[in-house]
Amino acid sequence: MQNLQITSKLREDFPILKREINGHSLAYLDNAATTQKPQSVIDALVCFYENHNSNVSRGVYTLAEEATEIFEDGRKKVAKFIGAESSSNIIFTRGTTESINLVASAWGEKNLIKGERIIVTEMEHHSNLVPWQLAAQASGAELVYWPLSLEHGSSCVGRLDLHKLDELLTNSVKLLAVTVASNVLGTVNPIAEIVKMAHDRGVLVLADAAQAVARMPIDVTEWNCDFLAFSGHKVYGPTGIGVLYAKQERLNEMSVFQGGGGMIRKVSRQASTWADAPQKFEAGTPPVAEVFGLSAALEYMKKYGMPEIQQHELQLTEHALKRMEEFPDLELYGPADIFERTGVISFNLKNVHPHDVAQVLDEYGIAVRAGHHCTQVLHEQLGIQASLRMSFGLYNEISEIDRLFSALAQVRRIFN
Amino acid sequence: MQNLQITSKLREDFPILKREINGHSLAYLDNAATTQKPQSVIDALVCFYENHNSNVSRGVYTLAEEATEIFEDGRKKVAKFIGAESSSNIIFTRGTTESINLVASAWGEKNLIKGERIIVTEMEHHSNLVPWQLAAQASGAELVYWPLSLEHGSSCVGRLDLHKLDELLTNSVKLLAVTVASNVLGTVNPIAEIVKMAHDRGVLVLADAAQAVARMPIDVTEWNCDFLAFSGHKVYGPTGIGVLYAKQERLNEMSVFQGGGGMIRKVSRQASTWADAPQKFEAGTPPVAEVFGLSAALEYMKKYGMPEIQQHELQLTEHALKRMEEFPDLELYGPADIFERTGVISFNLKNVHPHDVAQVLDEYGIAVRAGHHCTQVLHEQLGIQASLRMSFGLYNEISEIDRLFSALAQVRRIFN
Amino acid sequence: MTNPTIYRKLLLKHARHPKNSGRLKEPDLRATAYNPLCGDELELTLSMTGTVIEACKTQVRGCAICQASASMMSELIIKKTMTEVVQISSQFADSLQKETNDIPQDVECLRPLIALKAHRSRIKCMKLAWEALEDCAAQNQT
Amino acid sequence: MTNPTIYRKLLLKHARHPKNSGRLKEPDLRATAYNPLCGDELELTLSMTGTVIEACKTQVRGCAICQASASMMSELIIKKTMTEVVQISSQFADSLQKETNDIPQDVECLRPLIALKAHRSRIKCMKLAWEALEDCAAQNQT
Ligand SMILES: Cc1ncc(COP(=O)(O)O)c(C=O)c1O
Ligand SMILES: Cc1ncc(COP(=O)(O)O)c(C=O)c1O
Repeated sequence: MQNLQITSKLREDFPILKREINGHSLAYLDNAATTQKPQSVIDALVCFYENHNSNVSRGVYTLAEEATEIFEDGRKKVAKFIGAESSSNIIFTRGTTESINLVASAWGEKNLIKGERIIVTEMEHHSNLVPWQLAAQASGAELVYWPLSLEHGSSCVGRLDLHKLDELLTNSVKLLAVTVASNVLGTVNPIAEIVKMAHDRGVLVLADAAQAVARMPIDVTEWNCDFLAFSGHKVYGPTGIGVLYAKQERLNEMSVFQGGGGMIRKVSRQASTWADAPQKFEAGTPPVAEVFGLSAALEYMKKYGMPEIQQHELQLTEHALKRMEEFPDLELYGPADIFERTGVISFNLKNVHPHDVAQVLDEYGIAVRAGHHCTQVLHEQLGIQASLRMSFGLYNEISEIDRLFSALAQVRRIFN
Repeated sequence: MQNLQITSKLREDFPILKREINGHSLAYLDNAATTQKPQSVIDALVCFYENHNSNVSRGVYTLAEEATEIFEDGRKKVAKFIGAESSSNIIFTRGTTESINLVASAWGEKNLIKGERIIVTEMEHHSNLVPWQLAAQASGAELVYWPLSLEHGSSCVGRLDLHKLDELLTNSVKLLAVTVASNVLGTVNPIAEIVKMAHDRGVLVLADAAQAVARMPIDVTEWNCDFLAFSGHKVYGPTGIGVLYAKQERLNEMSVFQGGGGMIRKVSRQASTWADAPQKFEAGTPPVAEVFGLSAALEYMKKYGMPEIQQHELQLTEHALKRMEEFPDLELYGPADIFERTGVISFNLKNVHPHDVAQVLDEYGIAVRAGHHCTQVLHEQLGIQASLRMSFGLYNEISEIDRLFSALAQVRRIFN
Repeated sequence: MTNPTIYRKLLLKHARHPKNSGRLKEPDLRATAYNPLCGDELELTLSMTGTVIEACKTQVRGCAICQASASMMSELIIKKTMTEVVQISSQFADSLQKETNDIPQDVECLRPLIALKAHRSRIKCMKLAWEALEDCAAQNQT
Repeated sequence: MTNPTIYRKLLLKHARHPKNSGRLKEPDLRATAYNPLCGDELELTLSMTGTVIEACKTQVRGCAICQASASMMSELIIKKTMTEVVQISSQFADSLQKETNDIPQDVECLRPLIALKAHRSRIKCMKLAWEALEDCAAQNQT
């Protein structure tokens, strides 16, 4: 329980946690949607705008050099954080969604032809699904689903079965897009194994790490994935910034994404040539302040250590799963075993709509999400329209979970 | 000269202006690249992260409702600032570049066919050029240039001649992409007239307002343009946020841009249906903090008034143009008449490379830009490879311009 | 939230025991409405005598607020003309939009819903039934 | 910037009166380099005797730093083997990269350039000639 003690101190780093909501202190349990920001991240933004703000790459004056340094240093920090070979493998985007669209478009355009296949899983977020629908429509490729294994028992376990993947990996498959950790079920997928299986059949892998980077150690070199995407705002960093990691070979086989300033080598009247990666994929003025904020966020997590953050989250998860057992009318979606999951926990209270539950919880200052969490295919597969989701961050405490369960008992009283 | 007095007070609103560079106080004259931020914009970002940070649109709890309110209120403020009919005409993007790519892709895909034409001008920024090259290549449409009228005399005037446009507006033309104000020449183009001429021939108009929104009053309804694009970071707002205005009819005829969360209506396995505009074009978690910052920036400009800001800038411009006359070895690119231009002034000192000039100016704390300013076609047309650019913001003062010219005299001494 | 429970009682009554729930067998007008944010769905069926709504049923797959709103609406619109109910619908929408708390007489009975208007995220839930109603009205016009 | 003028004198001498400026008529090796940020261009021509650089000329369209770097490079590489100059090039690159100010003996004469390394935006200007040189070396290998 040692690192739970860390938490009570580090809560002071997050100004928003001092807020009162409807007379209660805020219990923010929607970290899968977005995370709160430590003072150091807010300070980084302020520091940038108060001292270094300038456009990057093109100026020879002091501010422009400082901004460029901050920006490129951010690239190095991200590369290091996820274990990438080099900072030139790091493309800055607006978020996970744009990162995946970039691959689906710039890689898909050149590498997908009619009749070929892309595999996605039934647990994908719309952002790792719709871009592939669009790429399939544009190229004539086919979208194939790696189905979930649902075992209804005391709880509904949603896992991906590697034997099923084996069957799906036929010759015509070009790419597999899979989440590292589900934003609903909490399930953690064995990416390294999946990549190995896929690569053995010549299939590329895009890993959606939106729900993973803040929750577990990441190592793209060890995982050997071809692409990896995540968002700054889900890793205690600012909005408006995301990352796409791509292997050098993949960068070489991609056409351009958006056109404009910064991504060109030479523009002539009818055609242009392109800068090298990563600049080739970063058209327009980049989000420099946001990169500085993201760097501060990664520093912040590093200070506590990803294994420690993960362990803390799993302790909270264990407690929450245990408290759930007191509610026979509560249906859990996702593994009940903390060794297969993160602290993202979705569930329903029988006979109460998740919207109504979340609304009552808000009256107690507790923030959880209700809805389909951008996973309609998964929800259809689970046979439900919507669910409730609590998801933990490094600042959450056991007592907040207890408050949630007391409030749930209250909800039951109101609606039954 | 009244509003120059305002300036000396409002400088205090900009923390970065207190910086010393190489022992001199910062004279920031690169506002065409990016603008500095007033305290109120920085405070807005801090306020968002310290009090309201949450993902938008999908949460029923208090923070999520506040964030959604901030986000949609920002849309209304932008609509009002540029005179748009409704906030549903406002799409939030990452910047001007992405806004233009959105149109070139989502409008171009559905509305451009082989043999049709797009007109761009020779003074366009790469961000309003390369996307059209890509759209032309994708559709088989042809890119046609509206040539500059260059009259070399005491200075090199770069204007767009409406008679030439008349000749170019043939039946096959579908769209004209033109900047409101040049980021090099400073030339202001008569958008309302251009739109009228184009519409008379059934040609749509995209106005690149990246260099206009901070410099003059904007009214999309009066101008009647079909699309208008600008960036937050060039209007005293944060990086990572941009705007695309589009008329309702145009929104109706556009296919999707990027796929993902937030832009869908219903996702099923092989295909999806889309949300209404503007959400249809905003895939992924939007830059909520940045929208709040942009709102604060627009408020800030409104406080002083756009006509007043414009007048102030023109006073500075007049002074700078006059001082230039002392330098017979200085070549000006763009109109010498302040009634045709903004405070973006490009020039060269004969026999000294712009890089070297900018480097020496930096030693005196003066920030100007050297290079091709993302306008290689224009620079080719001007017969030069690179130029120097000074560009004013609402906080600049006459004394900073005088410092620049003293330093230029110094440069001449060093290099000749 | 000012004393939400007093409203909740009435809302919950409607949500638990919705009036006019289900589907009319041979409706004159039918419309569905959908909330993409949560997947909630609603089906409205109406039978008409001339311009007057004779009978009305709603089939709801949604939250308590959505259910209650549909139930209250059904009570309110039966025996009224299409023109009248469209006006009521727009008064309801206005009341949800405006800053003040005064509520026009015609939609006074919707006060328990309108009282929740500060919860902007729930407006769509409240409006789902009314969207279906306006859809029916539009069909009736053409 | 620590007393930049002392360097500037030497740099400016090279920039104003560049050594080995122009193009060799019948070069054994030829390469161009381009700076997309400002459009600067440079052409390097070399004539070889075996592996030794016999003559070298650079045609520069660029700033003073780019010009000076090309001029200094030309003085440094003539009569050296390709292997030697590639090593010098990488020592130069290392010196621009590292935090400390000590400079290896072989590139001591490039000190006026290396002294400007804090100006990261100018590194590309300094390196343009050396990029062309490395291109020539690569051609020579194959
Ligand atoms: C006229 C013009 N258009 C487009 C752009 C691109 O803007 P951004 O880089 O913010 O996308 C700029 C600025 O760089 C510009 O000056
Ligand atoms: C698994 C997963 N993928 C992708 C996304 C999309 O991220 P963003 O909205 O930041 O682009 C999210 C979060 O919304 C997610 O949870």
